[in-house]
Amino acid sequence: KTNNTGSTNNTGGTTTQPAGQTDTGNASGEGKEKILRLGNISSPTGKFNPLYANDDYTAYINNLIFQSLVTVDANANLQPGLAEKWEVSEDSKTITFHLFQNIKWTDGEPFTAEDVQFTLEFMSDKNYTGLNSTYVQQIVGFDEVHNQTAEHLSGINVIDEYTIAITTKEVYASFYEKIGRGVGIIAKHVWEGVPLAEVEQRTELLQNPIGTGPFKLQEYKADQYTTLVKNPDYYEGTPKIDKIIIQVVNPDTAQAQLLNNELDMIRVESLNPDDIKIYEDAGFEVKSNLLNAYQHMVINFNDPILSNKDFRQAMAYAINREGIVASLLYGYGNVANTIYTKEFFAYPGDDAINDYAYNPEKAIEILSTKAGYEYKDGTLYKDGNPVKLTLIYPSGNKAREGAATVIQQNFKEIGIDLKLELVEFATLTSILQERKDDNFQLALLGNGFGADADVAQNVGTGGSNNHSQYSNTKVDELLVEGLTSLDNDTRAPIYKEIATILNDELPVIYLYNWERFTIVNPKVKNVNVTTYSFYEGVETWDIVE
Amino acid sequence: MSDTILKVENLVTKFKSSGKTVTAINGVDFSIERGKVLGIVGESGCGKSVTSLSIMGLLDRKRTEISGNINYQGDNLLQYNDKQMQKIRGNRISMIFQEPMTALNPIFTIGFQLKEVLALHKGIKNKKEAKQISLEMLQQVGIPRPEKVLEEYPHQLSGGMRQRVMIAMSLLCNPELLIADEPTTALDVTIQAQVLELITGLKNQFNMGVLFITHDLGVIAEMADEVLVMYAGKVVEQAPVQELFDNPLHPYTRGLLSSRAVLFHKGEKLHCIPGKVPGLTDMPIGCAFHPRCNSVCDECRAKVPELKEVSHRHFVRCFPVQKGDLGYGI
Amino acid sequence: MEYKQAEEKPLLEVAGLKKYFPIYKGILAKKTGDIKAVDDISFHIRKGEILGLVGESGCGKSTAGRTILNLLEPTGGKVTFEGEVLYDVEKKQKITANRMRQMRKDMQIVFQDPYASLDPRMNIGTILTEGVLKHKLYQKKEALDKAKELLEICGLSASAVHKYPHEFSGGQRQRIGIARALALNPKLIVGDELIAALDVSIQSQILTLFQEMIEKFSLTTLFISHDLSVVRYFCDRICVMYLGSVVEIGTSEQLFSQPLHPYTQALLSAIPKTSPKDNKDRIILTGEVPTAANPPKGCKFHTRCQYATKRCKQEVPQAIEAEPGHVVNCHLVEKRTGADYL
Amino acid sequence: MAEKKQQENGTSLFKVGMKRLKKDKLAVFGLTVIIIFTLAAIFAPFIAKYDPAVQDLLNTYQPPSKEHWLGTDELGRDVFTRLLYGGRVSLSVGLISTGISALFGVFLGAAAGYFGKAVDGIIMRITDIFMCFPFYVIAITVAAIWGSGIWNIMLISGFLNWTNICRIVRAEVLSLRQREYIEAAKALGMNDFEIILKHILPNTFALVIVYSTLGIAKGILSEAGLSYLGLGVTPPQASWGNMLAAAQSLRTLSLYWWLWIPAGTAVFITILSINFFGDGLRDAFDAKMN
Amino acid sequence: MKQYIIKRLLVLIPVFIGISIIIFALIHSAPGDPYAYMVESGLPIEEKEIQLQKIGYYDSLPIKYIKWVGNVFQGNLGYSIRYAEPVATVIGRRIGNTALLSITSLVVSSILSIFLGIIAAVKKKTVTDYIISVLSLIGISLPTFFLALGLIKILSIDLNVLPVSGIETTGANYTGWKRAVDIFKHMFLPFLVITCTQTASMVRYTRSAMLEVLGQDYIRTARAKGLAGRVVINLHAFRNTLIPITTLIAMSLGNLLSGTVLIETVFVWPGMGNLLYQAVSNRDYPLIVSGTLFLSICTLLANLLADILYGIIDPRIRYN
Ligand SMILES: Nc1ncnc2c1ncn2[C@@H]1O[C@H](COP(=O)(O)OP(=O)(O)OP(=O)(O)O)[C@@H](O)[C@H]1O
Ligand SMILES: Nc1ncnc2c1ncn2[C@@H]1O[C@H](COP(=O)(O)OP(=O)(O)OP(=O)(O)O)[C@@H](O)[C@H]1O
Ligand SMILES: [Mg+2]
Ligand SMILES: [Mg+2]
Repeated sequence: KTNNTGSTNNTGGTTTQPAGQTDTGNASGEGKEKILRLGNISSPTGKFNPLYANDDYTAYINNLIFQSLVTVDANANLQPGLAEKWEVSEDSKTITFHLFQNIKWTDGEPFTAEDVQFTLEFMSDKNYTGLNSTYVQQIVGFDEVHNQTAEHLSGINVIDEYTIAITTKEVYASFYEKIGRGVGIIAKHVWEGVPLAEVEQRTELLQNPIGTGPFKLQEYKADQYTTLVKNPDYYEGTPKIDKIIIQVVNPDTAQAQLLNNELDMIRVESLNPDDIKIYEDAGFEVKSNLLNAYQHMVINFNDPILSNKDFRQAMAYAINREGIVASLLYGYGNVANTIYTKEFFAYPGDDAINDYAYNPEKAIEILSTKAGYEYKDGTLYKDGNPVKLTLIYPSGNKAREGAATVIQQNFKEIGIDLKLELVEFATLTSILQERKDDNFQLALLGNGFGADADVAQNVGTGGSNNHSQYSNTKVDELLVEGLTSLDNDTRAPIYKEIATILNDELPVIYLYNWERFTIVNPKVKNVNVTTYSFYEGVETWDIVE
Repeated sequence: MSDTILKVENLVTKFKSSGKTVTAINGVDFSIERGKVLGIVGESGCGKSVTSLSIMGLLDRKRTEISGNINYQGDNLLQYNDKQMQKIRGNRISMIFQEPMTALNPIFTIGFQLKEVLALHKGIKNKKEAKQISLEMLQQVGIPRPEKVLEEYPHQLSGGMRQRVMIAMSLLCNPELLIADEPTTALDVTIQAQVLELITGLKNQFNMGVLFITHDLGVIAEMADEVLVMYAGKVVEQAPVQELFDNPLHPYTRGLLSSRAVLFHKGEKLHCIPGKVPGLTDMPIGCAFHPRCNSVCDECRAKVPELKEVSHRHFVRCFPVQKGDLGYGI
Repeated sequence: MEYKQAEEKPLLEVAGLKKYFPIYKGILAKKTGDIKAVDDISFHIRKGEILGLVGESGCGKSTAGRTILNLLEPTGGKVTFEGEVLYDVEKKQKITANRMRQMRKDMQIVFQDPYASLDPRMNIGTILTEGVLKHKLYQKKEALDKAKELLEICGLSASAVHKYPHEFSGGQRQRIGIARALALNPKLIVGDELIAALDVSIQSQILTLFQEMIEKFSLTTLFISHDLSVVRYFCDRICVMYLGSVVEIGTSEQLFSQPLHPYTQALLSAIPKTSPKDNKDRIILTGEVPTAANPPKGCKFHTRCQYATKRCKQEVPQAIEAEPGHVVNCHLVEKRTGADYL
Repeated sequence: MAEKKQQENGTSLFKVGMKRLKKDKLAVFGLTVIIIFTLAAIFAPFIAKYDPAVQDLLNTYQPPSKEHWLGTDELGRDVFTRLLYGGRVSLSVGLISTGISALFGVFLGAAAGYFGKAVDGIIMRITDIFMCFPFYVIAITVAAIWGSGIWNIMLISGFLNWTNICRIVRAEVLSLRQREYIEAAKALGMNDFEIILKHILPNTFALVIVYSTLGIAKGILSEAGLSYLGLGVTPPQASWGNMLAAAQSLRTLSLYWWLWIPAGTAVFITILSINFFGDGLRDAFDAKMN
Repeated sequence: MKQYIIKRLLVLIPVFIGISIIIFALIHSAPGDPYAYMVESGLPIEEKEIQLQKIGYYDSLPIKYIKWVGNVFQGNLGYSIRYAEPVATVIGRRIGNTALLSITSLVVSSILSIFLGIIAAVKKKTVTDYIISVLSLIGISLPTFFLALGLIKILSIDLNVLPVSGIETTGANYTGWKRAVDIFKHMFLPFLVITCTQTASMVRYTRSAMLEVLGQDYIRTARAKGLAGRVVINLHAFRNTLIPITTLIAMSLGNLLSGTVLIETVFVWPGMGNLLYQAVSNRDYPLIVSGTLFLSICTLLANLLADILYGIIDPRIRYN
């Protein structure tokens, strides 16, 4: 069931119940404070500014404190965020956001359009050292602000206190994803006076964030825990939970902590049926979401062997991806054959693509008939030389680590000697980013993306995540075309075509999509984790002992 | 005789190690009198130190087996338990050792190590009093600038000084008996002369008995009133010092006396005792000295001779001598 | 023992020999002074002569012996062996390392400690043939035969070549040490306290053996000992050291009949009696015993000398030949020469 | 008869030590275990029925059975097989890393001790520097930066652990240098090189062996520790360390005992045996007891 | 004494320089460039160049080193990339936790191992001695993380008497005495693991040190004075044994401060080991360099402390 409906309504979303003083907070509740304890495998960095945090663990906290203009629901449909509604101009280049009028920063200041303007201009500045400046590059006037020849983005028009219009240079298809959903709005009155170059050194400000979200930071202890308390003034209603403590746990022992009631909820990358049984026997709820992400094998296109498409297809046939999903993921996931997951609106449909079902014979056949290889006595030869390849893969993900050895064994079956090299994640990324011809041949990596279909960074020529250095003019053209509309209905066919091409060309070998688990103590109610948001409706979460 | 301080009878000391038992001393008898020096001579390993340590009860009880009788004031010291022995050690019977360089605890001051004895045996806890007594004692043993020495650590003193401190320590409680186990072996001749003089002087002053152990016949000649010659864990000859030097009877004693380097003359052959001292584990049958003896008879090879008085106060453990087979002696 | 006039050249000549060991202190290892182990000594040994070097522990006898053999780097002085200068520090003259190694064949040493002077991991055969093979005196097999021969001469069985040092007693080890030195057929042999570590009954064995060897191989010998009584009849001449310096040299007879230096006198009187009947007047030394690291100024012995004068505290006494061949370093002797002092 | 023979051939200190060692029951036990494990590792291909890397994704987490004596792991690989091959890796990591550190340690220690003065000063300062390095921190940094293959682990362990042997050898050489037999060798006309080679090094040998033995244990433990942090020998190559590390989750600890008990026991028994043996060696060859 | 310490400190300087050079070279010779992590990856090439230039990426290694040392001397250890805080602050926050854990363990294990070591030495070759020796061998033969996980399984999961990880119960907000108890509970497991391994290795040392002392002549002298066996051991023997042991303890302190990477990781103990492991995984180079340097200096100082203590306890050195 692909999901490309809705979400393009220009004035989306329903106005949720106004955040009156519905509850006098916990003052009445002489009873116990409702505390939710979450596990986080690594410590947040203390950069509680959404424009600077570039790791999951900090984002995990920032997402409770900061908000963006829009959000998406479980099906990637746009939903109001800070903006109540929005309209798109004729030429699709200008979007006008109408902000909720009753939102306050947690220090009591009102939230206004100026904060949005400030945030976007903040990101445009040359001295902004966060990683997201590309999000706002499309806004008119970006270059001037970036080079400090202009103070304000000319593409931004603050119409009134609660209305702001943003104009992009071209039609910017990723607008909602990047600007609407991707930018957490920060408070102008807090950051105004701070020279941009010094932001990352303003520990005091970074660690006492002022946001608009449902929770406020109370205490941050690096490498131990972060405590957040509810924001009673949250415009969508005072959260029912009084406090969230996100604590650093050792993934090896987190399970024990959950069962020992030292934690209420954890997010786990992989589980096996035995684990699930343990949890379920103990009465825990195990939720899973297919992530909008895929694991793949990066292929160095500068390598003479690997640049051959037949060879790549043969590799895809040779790898027992079904087996990987069944055994390493215990079935919690599916084989990936192109860049999008089956649930995504841009997925071209099973019929439109080749499923490269595990078939080593076929792989050998392709190699020997089409690609000019010779398969003899269990070894594959090219011009009389046995074929040898090296696969580097990062540590840290057990399933992926296992996949590497499966691939090694599968390659052996088609006569390829595959050498494995385990490296640390950071090492791998630095190798891939070097973009050299010969510093790697094959590499395993995961890649995730948000609710938008644009994959230019992944498969476009010179894209920052295009580690294979794949280049295809047709794909490049389609990628540009895909950006010219804000309407996913219009865009869908374009991206489907891209997906089909990728399925055939295999710039990377797509391996699998996987599910992420959330294990929840039954006393925590109303948890509804979606593919796009962990804290969906967090203000309604409750704890009932 | 009321002058007898200690009477040792048939002392046998055995060491047990990993199931085996070796006999280090095998039937030693002697007695020590007040104001007299009993010297024990013998080569390395013949059991001199073990004899003294057995008397002091300083051997590891678990690893040794001591039998016989060490008669002290009518009691057998071997029957004493640890507590009773502790009362006697360092108090009634004290001991000084061969190695003055290592016999003092390096991390305590001389003063502390002296005071400890006073507190222990005399109950003198008063610092001033203890210091006073210590000072006097140091002066007695001829230590220059004793006040300073009290504050010093052993490594700051020379060997001779340390040995004097040891002597001072052993005399603090006016012991009846001083056991000196090769007290001068590690010292230079000039220092040795000083120490020997000192011991003689103090012995006379305090009227102690002294058990003086050495392997140097010259020192014996100088110090002893009565001499015990030991060989392989047994006394082979016992006599007053003059008698021993004038009229040595046992072939071993004779050998020892005539092989002294002092007597070496250029161009002449020095007398030698051939062979070497047997180890505890390869003790010959019969007289332990017989393999090295030049007047050995059949009996010597078969039986262990008894220690017999062959002339007045002159005892010897040798068949040929006892039978008068040798051309000298008696 | 009569004193022979020096006609032929001495085999070994030692002039103004000095050996200081630097004292380093602190972690910076700053040199803060010297242990003057050997401080300006001179003597000579004629061919076939036995010179005794006596003195108390730590007075620098061993150091002198080693420095003469160039086993320790000299601090000063000159040593001539068979007319060839081994080194002359003042003239910055030094024999080459190669030549020195060649010459080692002719000058050997036997050490004090029989337990430490044999490499525990080598068997006796190897120990004895090592030097012979190094100097290519014999082939391997011959060398071993020669070693066995030597062992027998030294009173050990030939089968000992297969054994290891720990299987021998101290006396036997000392014999091996002597055999090792003799294996090279040297001209000069330094015996460093050969018997100090041995049992009384063994001492005489070793001493006898050593003397036999000296006669047999007609060796020139520097015999180091701390015991005056031992060297008395063993040596032709005796050299008495105190704290790194020579205080008196003379023939044994001269020294024993007319000791001139107060230290020699004290040393002689400290020898224990040989019999209880002996009646001796003891000179008991008093006073502080100085160390080589901090020797007293002037005459080094003055702190313990009962005759010490003001001059002794300030001025280093020069060598005075009191009678032919009898040299003494003492101010007192200078003042009242010869007989009237005695 | 036997006695006579012995007398003729003499008994070197080595033989004496061996004799003493033979009496030490724990040491003999240790040595036996080490030999058995080493043989098992060497002959792994003949003992094991499976290939250590071959996976059977349909048969993961199988408890021990007739086919799989110690069950299978998360990829269906035979645990017993991996244990044998893991022994190869772990033992060689221990051995080679110790070899490296012993080589460095002996060389530098001997040079420092024998030549003294400036050479000694410089070498000792370098030793100080290396002694101050926090082992695991440097090890993980290097492993992370340069990758963590088996060779890298050996090198890291080797380069960070030579200081101990260096200091011990230096101290020993310093005292050996004072021994009279060294001087005797000099007096015989031997040169420095011959003296070091024939007299000094052989006499440090026992000490080096003892400390190296204990170093092997340290090497194996370091590999296991680094594996726990994901920086040990890289899979699919099996080492005891990474087998243990793979089983670190509590789920594995409670549900799949065959994934960690055998590997854990293998490490434990090996280290224990090495320690027993090393201790025995030390007692048997200790210079003071000779 | 003062002079001695000053001298010792002076000698540390070349060692310190050596350490810093090696660490610096180590990090900077890493393949891939550490600076890549300091610069936004999505930037256009030219911008990146400018930024790289600015951080000093193009300086030669010696220049980089000199710049860095200059900063260090101004008390500026650098800025942690990951934590966006001065490295000194980050380290400052952790070192206390590490010190708490390691010093407590060290104190307890020292007392324990001295006690056991002395018993083993006094009862040499008895059953007691063998038991202690074998136990200590077992202790040093267990991989620490393994022991840690085993203890967690038994004490935290099966018996559920101790918390699994962390330093205090989050959210409980205990204060005063209660907080101390809470921290103690959390600390107990890591403390137990460190103490076990530390004791195991120290016992062997104490035992042999004690044995050596017991064989000395002055012990015999003490007994010859008539002192009771207890006094001989507790005063004369023990004081002398203390000399090598104190050195050992002080040196262990240096090791412990950094040697707990594994244990801190297992127990999520917010200390130096854990921090540096995180820093390494996140390639937080300024933090790695300064953290490692800091720990090395701690070790260096601990060794210095050992030397000084040695000098204080042992009069033979004191008066030299
Ligand atoms: N604790 C012990 N265990 C086993 N044997 C011992 C022990 N103490 C001494 N012996 C043995 O007892 C014998 C006598 O030793 P003792 O120390 O009495 O000799 P000594 O005559 O004092 O020799 P020295 O002149 O060398 O001091 C020696 O053979 C020695 O090996
Ligand atoms: N290698 C060395 N380093 C420093 N000092 C030394 C060294 N060798 C000897 N000394 C010192 O030199 C002085 C003379 O020592 P030497 O061994 O020559 O004396 P000795 O007369 O042979 O004494 P002994 O009778 O004890 O053998 C002593 O104070 C000693 O401490
Ligand atoms: Mg003795
Ligand atoms: Mg000497």
